[in-house]
Amino acid sequence: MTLFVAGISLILLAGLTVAVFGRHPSFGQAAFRFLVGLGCALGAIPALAVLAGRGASDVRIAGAVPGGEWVFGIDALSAVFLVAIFVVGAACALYGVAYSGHDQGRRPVSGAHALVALLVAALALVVTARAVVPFLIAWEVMAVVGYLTIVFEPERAEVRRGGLLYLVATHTGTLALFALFAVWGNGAIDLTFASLAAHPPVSAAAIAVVLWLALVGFGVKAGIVPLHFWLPEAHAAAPSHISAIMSGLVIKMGIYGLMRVIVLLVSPPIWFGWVLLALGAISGILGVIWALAQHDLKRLLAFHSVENIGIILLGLGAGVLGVAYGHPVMATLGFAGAAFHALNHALFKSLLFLGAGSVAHATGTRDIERLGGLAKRMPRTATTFLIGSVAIVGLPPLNGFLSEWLVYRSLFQGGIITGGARFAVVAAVALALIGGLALACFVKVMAVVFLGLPRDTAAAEARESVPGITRPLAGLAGACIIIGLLPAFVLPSVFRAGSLLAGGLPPDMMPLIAAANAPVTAFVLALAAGIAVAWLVLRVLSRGRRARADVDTWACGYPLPPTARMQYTASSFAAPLLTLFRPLAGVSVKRTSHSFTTHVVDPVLAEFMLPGWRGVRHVADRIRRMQRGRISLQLAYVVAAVIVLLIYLVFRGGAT
Amino acid sequence: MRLVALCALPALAAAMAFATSARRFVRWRIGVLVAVAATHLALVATLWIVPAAPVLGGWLAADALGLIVLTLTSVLFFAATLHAVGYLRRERQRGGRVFVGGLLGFLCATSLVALSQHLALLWVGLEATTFTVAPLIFHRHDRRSLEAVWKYLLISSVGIALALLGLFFLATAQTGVAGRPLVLSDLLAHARDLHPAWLHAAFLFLLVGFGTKMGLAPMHTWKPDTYGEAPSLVSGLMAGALTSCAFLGVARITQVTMAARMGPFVQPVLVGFGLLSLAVAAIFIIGQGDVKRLLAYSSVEHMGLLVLGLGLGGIGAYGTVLHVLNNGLAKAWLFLVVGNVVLATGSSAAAANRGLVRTLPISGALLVLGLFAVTGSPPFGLFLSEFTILRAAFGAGHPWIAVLMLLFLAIIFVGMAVMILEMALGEPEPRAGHAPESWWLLAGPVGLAAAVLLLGVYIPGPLQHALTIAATALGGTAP
Amino acid sequence: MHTAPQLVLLLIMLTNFAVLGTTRLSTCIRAVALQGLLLGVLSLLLARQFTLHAGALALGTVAVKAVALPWFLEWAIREASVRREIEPLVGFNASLLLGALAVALAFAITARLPLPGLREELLVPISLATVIIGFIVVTGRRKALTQVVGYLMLENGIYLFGLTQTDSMPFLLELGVLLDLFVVVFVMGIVIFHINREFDSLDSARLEELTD
Amino acid sequence: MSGSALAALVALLVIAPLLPGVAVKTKSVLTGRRGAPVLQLYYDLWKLVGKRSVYSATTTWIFRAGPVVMLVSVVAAALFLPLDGRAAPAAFDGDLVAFAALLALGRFALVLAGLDTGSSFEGMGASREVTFASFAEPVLFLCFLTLMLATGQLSLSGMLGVPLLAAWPRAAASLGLAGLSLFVLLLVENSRVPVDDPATHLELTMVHEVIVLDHSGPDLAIILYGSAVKLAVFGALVTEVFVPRSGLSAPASFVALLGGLIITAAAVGVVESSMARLRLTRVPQLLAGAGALAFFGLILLMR
Repeated sequence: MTLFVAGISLILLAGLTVAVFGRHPSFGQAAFRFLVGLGCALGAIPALAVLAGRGASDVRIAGAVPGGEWVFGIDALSAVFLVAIFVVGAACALYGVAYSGHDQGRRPVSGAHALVALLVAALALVVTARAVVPFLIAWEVMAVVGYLTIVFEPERAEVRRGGLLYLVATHTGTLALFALFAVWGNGAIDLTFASLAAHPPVSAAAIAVVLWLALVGFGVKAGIVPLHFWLPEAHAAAPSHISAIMSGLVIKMGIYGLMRVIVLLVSPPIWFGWVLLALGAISGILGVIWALAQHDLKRLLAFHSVENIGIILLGLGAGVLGVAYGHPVMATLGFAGAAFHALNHALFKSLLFLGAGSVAHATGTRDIERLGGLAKRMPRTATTFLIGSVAIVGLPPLNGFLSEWLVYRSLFQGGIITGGARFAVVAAVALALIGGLALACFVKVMAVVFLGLPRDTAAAEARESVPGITRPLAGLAGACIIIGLLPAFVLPSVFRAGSLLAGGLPPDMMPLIAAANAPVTAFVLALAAGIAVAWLVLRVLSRGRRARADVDTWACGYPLPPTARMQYTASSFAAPLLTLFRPLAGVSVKRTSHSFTTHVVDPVLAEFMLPGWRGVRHVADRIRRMQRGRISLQLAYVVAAVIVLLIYLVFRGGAT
Repeated sequence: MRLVALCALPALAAAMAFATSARRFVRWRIGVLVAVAATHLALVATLWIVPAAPVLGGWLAADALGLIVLTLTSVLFFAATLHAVGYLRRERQRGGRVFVGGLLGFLCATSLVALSQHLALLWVGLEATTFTVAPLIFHRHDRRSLEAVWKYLLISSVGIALALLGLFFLATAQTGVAGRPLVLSDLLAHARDLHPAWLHAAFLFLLVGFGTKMGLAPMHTWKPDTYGEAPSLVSGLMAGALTSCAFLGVARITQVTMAARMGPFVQPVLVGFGLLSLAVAAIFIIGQGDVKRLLAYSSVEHMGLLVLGLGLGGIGAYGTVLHVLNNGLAKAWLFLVVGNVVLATGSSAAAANRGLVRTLPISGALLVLGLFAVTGSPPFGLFLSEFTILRAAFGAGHPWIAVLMLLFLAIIFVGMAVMILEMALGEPEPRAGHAPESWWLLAGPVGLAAAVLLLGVYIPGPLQHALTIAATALGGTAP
Repeated sequence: MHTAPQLVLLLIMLTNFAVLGTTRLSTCIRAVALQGLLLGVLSLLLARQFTLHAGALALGTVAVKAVALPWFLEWAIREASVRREIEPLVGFNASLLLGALAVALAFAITARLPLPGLREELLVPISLATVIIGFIVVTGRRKALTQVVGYLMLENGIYLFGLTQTDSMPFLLELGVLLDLFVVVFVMGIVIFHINREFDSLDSARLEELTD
Repeated sequence: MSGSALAALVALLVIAPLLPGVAVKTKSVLTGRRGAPVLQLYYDLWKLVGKRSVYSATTTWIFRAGPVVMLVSVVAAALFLPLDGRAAPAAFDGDLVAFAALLALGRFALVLAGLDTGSSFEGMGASREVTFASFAEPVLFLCFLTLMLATGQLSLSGMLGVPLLAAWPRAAASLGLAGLSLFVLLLVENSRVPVDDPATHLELTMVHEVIVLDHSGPDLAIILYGSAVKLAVFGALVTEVFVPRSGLSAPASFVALLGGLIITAAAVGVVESSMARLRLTRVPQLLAGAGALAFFGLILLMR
């Protein structure tokens, strides 16, 4: 744990130095890069140790505030998230230094770097806090610093609006968490997680209240469908490295929270499993449909975060059902799949967001309808974005496939055992649909942004980003490939986290589960080798005849070569799919005699949240008209109060 | 002896300030103000180290609750005086003779309230605060501040009259009971055999009377006008110190009723007032146009929380006493920051102050942090007290109260966030000059902000001890 | 209605209704002055034995409530050239009806609040009635001056109630009188003067600029 | 990786191009024409390998890598099927996910390669291919789930291998429905008649053919061979469901599989000659129908 504390203090020190040396950024940023890198490395060591099986001691600080002592510790669950936090955190911090370099003139950039460092430290503390008060403090610091990093360019109205939506959503979520820990802490001696676990709510009603509060409180942060409305707005507003941290790490804290509640609650009820499964399927399917409808690159990726959270919830739901119905193998597989997908999603989602940032940085726009043909001009960004896309769609050689495979296995495990959990198998069909739609979406993004002809001058003159930006991209892509090709190293530690969540596994189960993992390692390596060999063979075969590469694309004999305008655009590509999901997709089509425009809106935000808030405003305005400022009216209120109390005195007062 | 000095010193200084002529002694008068504030703070500090014995035959004593309110008042007054130095230097109106005199009178009155063990003495102290603050509110001498002071006086006087009637009821409840009339210690000793019906009536009238001074809904209507029109420095003092002293009055009578085992009668009333105040604050904060009026309604909200915590009992009492401290510090911090903003841009309307983060960087940052503090975000102290009150609500078996409370807190957060963030981050008007933020104006808010942040993370030993005693006195327990 | 104190109490009740019913500002002020006088007389009647303190208290009350304050209010009317009639927010007969209701409520409350050893059982209900009627006048009238009169009646009601405690709480009544002195003379008087200079009328309805 | 399994796989890869020929021959015979020789595809492949590839200027390395990845993924998918009736060359818990993911990988590579050329025809084909695929994948999983619940096995080699014979008497109805859905999937995945007309020349109506419009020479050969293998793989799937061969010896069961493949190809030919191409918007309804059948089968097993 001392290494962890050293790591955190180094990261905070990095934030401090870059803020202090604001005036001469060259030294400040260099020190920042070094300290953040070192801090993240040091912090990751104890996490990796715990994942490898060696335990880590707790750090206890005497509680000077009501609520018992402050405890920090790392167990298998925290370790998985810590690894994600430090890897992605370091990548985004370094990316941020290079990315906001060009903003140097317009606004003080050093403050933003310091906030990023503070955000990473707060994330690490959220995951290791083992008592309610430090957990909530770290949670809110993360939320507030998150807001401050989002409004990096406050002069733009949409940035302020996105930031405000984010802040309001997280704060209401935090209030739900206050209620959660207040209800749960009722019976406990003090507010450490250990005593909460020792005194769980007993009656079914109390458990239901706790779980629903957890779902709302953590659901808002994770972006589960009805509560996801802030996510696309905040991501579109934030600079790319902040969106990467937000999507990669901050929304994972919602998932971590749900997992921590499951660990503390030891035996969650059956209905909770079905609710998680249902929410996962809804979030997944709606998330990917809305993503298909988007034109803004960052909004598209944000909706994909909602989809992947849906997949993680499917894993969680399967795990909870396993525990509730008493199938430890199903439980461990489900929780391991959820934790592994959270880690993987942190990696490839931040890779995609950083890639999107590099594209936005080079072309100055996020609207994919005006991009195209960037693969030739930005080869490194294109390749890493392709790796990220293959990973997020869950295609074999990379890490996305492995975590989805674990979730599938957990659902299949539920299927073949007789008993209530059999119906969980239907969720596997939902997961398949999500996979199919995700493939459609990312083919669209890859093709429209990187392939074909540039649709606008901005895309035509784009140049590859500075190494400071592409190096983190390469690092994250490398991480995805390594985890994808060498699962043997990662699966045991992920199963350790899964078994912790499943309430400890009987000893003989672990080798059985691990045994099934060995062949998959072989399969993935074989596939990669197969592709490489085939590529070489084809290269050798066609070496003899030099291929002609200067001809125009075949346009069925039409004399003129196809121009950029003839290419499929993002909305035309997704149109067939969206017409099938017409009511859900949130695409409003405006047809006039001479124009045809589609406008994409987030249905939950547009039809529920904003009208709801306008309704509250309307009621408040009507009541406020009472305070017209006339003195006799105001005195009448005082008199009314006295009269009411007198009546209360007459009825309730008397002899008691 | 120190207790008498605490009250006498400011009174003396106030008299001197009034005596000297308006024009010539300006710099000397500000010096006296700061000196008195400093010595007052030092004296209070010694009270913490070496507790003082009751004096004047038990009429003045520093018990746990009184000491906490006294410390809060003294700290706020010191911060306000630092701010006043900068303020008076900019607002060179009529030499500030009335201003400084009023402030010192205010300090004397609030010290008297905090230390008095005799309820009538407490009533006189509160009455004195009304009159010392009236000229301060009227500082700008324009039509709007005239209307504000007129309404403040009329409603406060009606409230104080009701409190006097309540005192009479309390005295009648004590007829034929041993102990000196209206002295707190005797009341508590013989609480069980006080006449129940009269004690009920006394509690109700004292609650409405002191509630009017606190600004509980529905007696809160003077608050937005007064805080809106008075100089921010004065609004800060009123929102922080005056409301806490008024709450002290409510706390004293609650102590008596709790000692007389009248919980079932008293608590529903307190909870009712608390929830009503939260509701009124929530309704009036949405779509608010003026930042000072916004903070006034936030003060109504926190007064509601104080009374709600008291009404819930159990650890709620501890939460309430802690919240008195936190709320006082946070309110003063925000009002002083808004004072800087108004000094720089000349108007407290939200539309006029945009892009504060760039025109007044430190004040802008403090304003945004203040928003998070006042709405109860964790690193700050207010989270702890509100969280304790929430636990009390669930503990007392009233989940619906907690749900209502959270609902109102959420609406209030949205209302405040929309306005303050729009002010802090909006597009600044081209004409907004970059007035340099003088260190005098910033010392107060920065110090208070540090205190609120400290209280969120660490409560010093003696303070924790005092909080526990106060909570048990109010019929609750420490968490 | 045989004992003198009860007669005085009834007269006080009459003055209450007079204030409620009158349309002229000057009769209003004279009624309150009369009420102050009656209070002084009552405090003498109720004192068990004539002590220096009781005499001084009665004299002080009469001096302040019956003479000084009404003179000051008259001066304010002349100074601020205020129009003489009262513009009520709540109609005159409505006020009288409310006054009657107030008396009923006062008697209901006194029934619930038995006071042991009280010599004059009419004292408590009448004082509560005066307080509530004072409220009605304060909230029911438009002109600032009439609100001050209403406030004075409120004070007289509280002073009346104070008489029940003369033996155990000698100095408490002085507090009440002191309050009157402060509230009316120092503060409302000056403010009324300013209002008239700024708004050239004492109509408090004009003071409505501060709204949300 | 027993010897017989490897031999069966190689044999499958060899006779794969035969199946499209059989389908075309059946269709032309039924419609009164002589039709192209059954070995036509072999000749085409031989011709194409000899030619030189022509790449458009707008394409990147993705265009060249597309066909290779598609072929490798389809062959890897074939690894998971128990062709010799005993056990599949590769098998692990939940390898049906790998099977589906491999098909998806092949589709991903092919579609991206098509879109790389930047022509509207490839865009049209890609958009349709991806739309149908996102509906086909859930139906594929429904069929696999039916098999899994019927046999209680977690890997394809278990589901389609020895235990399937024992499962038939118990779950005949469900397995029948699953087989039918798999046949519909075969038609969709390999873009045969009801979904797409392989013999058409009108790009606006094409789905699969138009994606590979710009490929030439060896690349086109690899793609044609890959889609032939894919047809063989789906044919094998359908036959292994309907014809459980655990009783027969290794060579005998492979001969049975060959017979089944031929019959399936003929069935495709029959369907092609008897139906016209569906409107593009009706294809998802066809898939939904197939999905409903499979789901009904699954429910039968789950009660």
